[in-house]
Amino acid sequence: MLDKKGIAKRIAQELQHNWYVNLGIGIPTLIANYIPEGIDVEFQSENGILGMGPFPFEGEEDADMINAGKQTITPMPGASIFDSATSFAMIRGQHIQLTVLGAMEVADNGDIANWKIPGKMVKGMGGAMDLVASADNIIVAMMHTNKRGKSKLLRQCTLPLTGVRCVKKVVTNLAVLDITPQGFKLLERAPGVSVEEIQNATEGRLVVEGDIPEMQID
Amino acid sequence: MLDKKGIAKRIAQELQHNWYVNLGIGIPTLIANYIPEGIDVEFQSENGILGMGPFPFEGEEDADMINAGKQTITPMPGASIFDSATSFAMIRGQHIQLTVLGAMEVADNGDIANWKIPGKMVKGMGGAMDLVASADNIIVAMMHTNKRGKSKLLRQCTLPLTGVRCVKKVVTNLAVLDITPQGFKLLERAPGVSVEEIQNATEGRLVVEGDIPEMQID
Amino acid sequence: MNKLVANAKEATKDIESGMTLMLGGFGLCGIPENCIAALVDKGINNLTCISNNAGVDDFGLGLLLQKRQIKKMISSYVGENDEFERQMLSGELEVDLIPQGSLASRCQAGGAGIPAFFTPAGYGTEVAFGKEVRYFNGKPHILESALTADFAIVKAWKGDRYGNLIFKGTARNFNPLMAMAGKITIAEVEELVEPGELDPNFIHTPGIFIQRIFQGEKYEKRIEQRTVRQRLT
Amino acid sequence: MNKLVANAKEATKDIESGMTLMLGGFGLCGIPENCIAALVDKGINNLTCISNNAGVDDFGLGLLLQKRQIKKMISSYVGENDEFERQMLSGELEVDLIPQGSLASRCQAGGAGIPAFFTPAGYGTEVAFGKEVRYFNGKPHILESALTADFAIVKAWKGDRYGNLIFKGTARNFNPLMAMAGKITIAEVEELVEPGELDPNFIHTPGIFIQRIFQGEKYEKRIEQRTVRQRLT
Repeated sequence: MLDKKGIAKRIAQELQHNWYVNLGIGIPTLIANYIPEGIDVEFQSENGILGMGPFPFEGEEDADMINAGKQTITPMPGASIFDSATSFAMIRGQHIQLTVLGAMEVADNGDIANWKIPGKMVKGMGGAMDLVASADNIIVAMMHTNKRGKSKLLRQCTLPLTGVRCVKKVVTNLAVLDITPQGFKLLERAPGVSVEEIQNATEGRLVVEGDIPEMQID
Repeated sequence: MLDKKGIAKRIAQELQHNWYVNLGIGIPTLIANYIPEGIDVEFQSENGILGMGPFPFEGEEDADMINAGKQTITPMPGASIFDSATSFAMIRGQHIQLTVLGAMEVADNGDIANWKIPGKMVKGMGGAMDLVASADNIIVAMMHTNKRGKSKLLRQCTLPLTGVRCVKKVVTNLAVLDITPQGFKLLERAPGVSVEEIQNATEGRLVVEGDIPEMQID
Repeated sequence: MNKLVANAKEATKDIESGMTLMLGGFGLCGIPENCIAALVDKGINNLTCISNNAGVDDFGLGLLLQKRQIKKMISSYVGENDEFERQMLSGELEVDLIPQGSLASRCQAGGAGIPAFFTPAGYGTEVAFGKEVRYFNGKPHILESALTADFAIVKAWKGDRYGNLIFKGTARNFNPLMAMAGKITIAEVEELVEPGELDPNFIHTPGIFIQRIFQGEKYEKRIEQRTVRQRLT
Repeated sequence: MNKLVANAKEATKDIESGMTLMLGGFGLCGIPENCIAALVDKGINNLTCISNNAGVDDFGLGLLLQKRQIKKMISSYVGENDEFERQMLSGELEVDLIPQGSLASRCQAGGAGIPAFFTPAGYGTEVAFGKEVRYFNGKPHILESALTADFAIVKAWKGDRYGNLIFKGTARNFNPLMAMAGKITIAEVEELVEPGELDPNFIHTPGIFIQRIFQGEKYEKRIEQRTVRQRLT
């Protein structure tokens, strides 16, 4: 079974050279720490920066240089800054090659719910709806089950949707799965996790074909 | 009767302090030479500059600094440069207080035709359709009749339209006229021009109420 | 073209209760601190505020929320604010949540004379309720309308009295978009410069969009999430 | 993020007959001279060219027109070109004339994933034929669709190998908009600089929109209307 770092490491393996990438808050943010050698990617933050770099050294924080999580950051050499409409032009116009975000629920048709729990305080969708409606390549990074042990990979989402039929791949603490017309297709098992455990933790349709390899993570 | 300079001088009297103004090619361009004292205006050129100044001194022409007529110009202190979408955001979003352009025909309901003569080479509308569809305050600067002596102030335009019900005022070599629901309302006569001459040269409905003063032009 | 006013008080003098305001900023980054303080002092209320976020409890729009001056928020994300949560859950505060990109584009459209446009964002979600759906290239889109405001209030780094503005870093965010969409737009700047000092080629907001400008008295520029890394020693 | 190619020939190597191209520039100002020359050399034809203007007889897109390489022009203004006139009147050349602001916004929309928007420009004219009309605030608007291209070709002043660009003066015009709307966008620049040399705060076109970049061999930068004033002596 993977921890959050492990999920981030596994998704980092999906990165391809010269990709522009938008990472959501939470697990996705960790991916920036595990970029494979020889792979050159640039991170976009939807408040308006491309070429987002690491956190500043202590004492060098700049209130005018933050990411979409409102964290102080630094720009990389070659970075560019722009207004929020241009930022979402990049997103909506499909100039970003990969979007990774968290979710509360994913359905086996690619629907995603990650912004609202009825009856609870609603913080808002931020840029998530624009991101999921636009991106060609969306990976969801999340735990396979919620805190009460209930599957987050469902036949149908129960929470208000963020987007429909948009998720392409899900990486959880248990598995890597593609969204296919037949449902979640199991591609890889987390180290030490059996197919049966994944089946038990998946409420949506699960396609298991042949031998399912174990993820290769250092 | 006014010459082209005179028309420009008369329209210059319409300028108000702190207005942003877009001047079309031809007579309108001349208006910049007659800005009344104490009146501060800024000229926009739709290819992408605000704060357009005079032509450069000989030898100082810059191929990268032109107006919408493709003429070499200079920027005034405080000028700004932007892309063509931002330029038309200014126009469409009604941030420009006055648009002056030429016309082939104006109808007494405010319709204007100034871009196309069927059967002849069509050069295109450029920014004219955006300008007339958007501006709240459009003045047409033109001769009252065409080269064959035919009125250009009509009951209905005969040429393909550039915009509908948009012109607010017409200044010609003979008269100043407002567009009203009743047609062209005669406001002023050019020096030495009689009401009758204006009536004879106007095919569209012409409203003449009371004494019509002569324009005051130096 | 002199748009200079003395201070935030003069700039906001005719903002009245019940009006719709746009306020630039993302989180606490690039918010018009001085104008917000002036609005708190004025004590007007029933405001509709269009702003990506709603500040924190004791800063930014949170200051207006504390004094119940806001009737309705139009935002994309409103976490980080307990008073906001209380007012929202109790029904005192109306909240209209909009996808962030749609919010940005709707402000830009409002300033650009584009009354409506199609976007894929929000299709199939509650954001699409009551909105026209149309397919383009086989993909569903919803029709979103432009946003405008009685006053837009933005904060820039430098500006001149013509209203030309430049922003610093990611404090740009919604500011240039909202600057276009106000019937009257107020710009507060950290540093007022002479016309001609800003290079015409690198002005972020041309002065035509600005009606009033002043240099803010002081800027706290509070950091919401101070994240740092360790120096290797 | 190295998008550097050797020259115009390499940058345009996979542009084929029958493709749709966007070309930046207004008149002869800010046009991609080196790429146009390369397209003439390639001898491909049946091109659809989206460009505000069509050059003059012996420069700019006029060079492609002379060799009958263009099947269709999508422009707002096409005067100043006798060969263009001849081909258009003889029916050899298709011409789609679009209001200049709609052309700019349609390119921007194409790059921004906005498939269609309403604009007042052209309502009641032949530009509106066949287009949906809708009233907003009592004013009629027509629905215009986004434009995209197989290749967009733009010309900038300075750029780095990441594709970040800055433009000089009014040579900016359509270039940043078309840069967003190409499936592949080629940028030719007067001066190639190292990443980091351009201030992130003042980049006109972020590199994400650019797929190939090179420094042009030479620039004639011809002036179409040389207008000057006399020095007072």
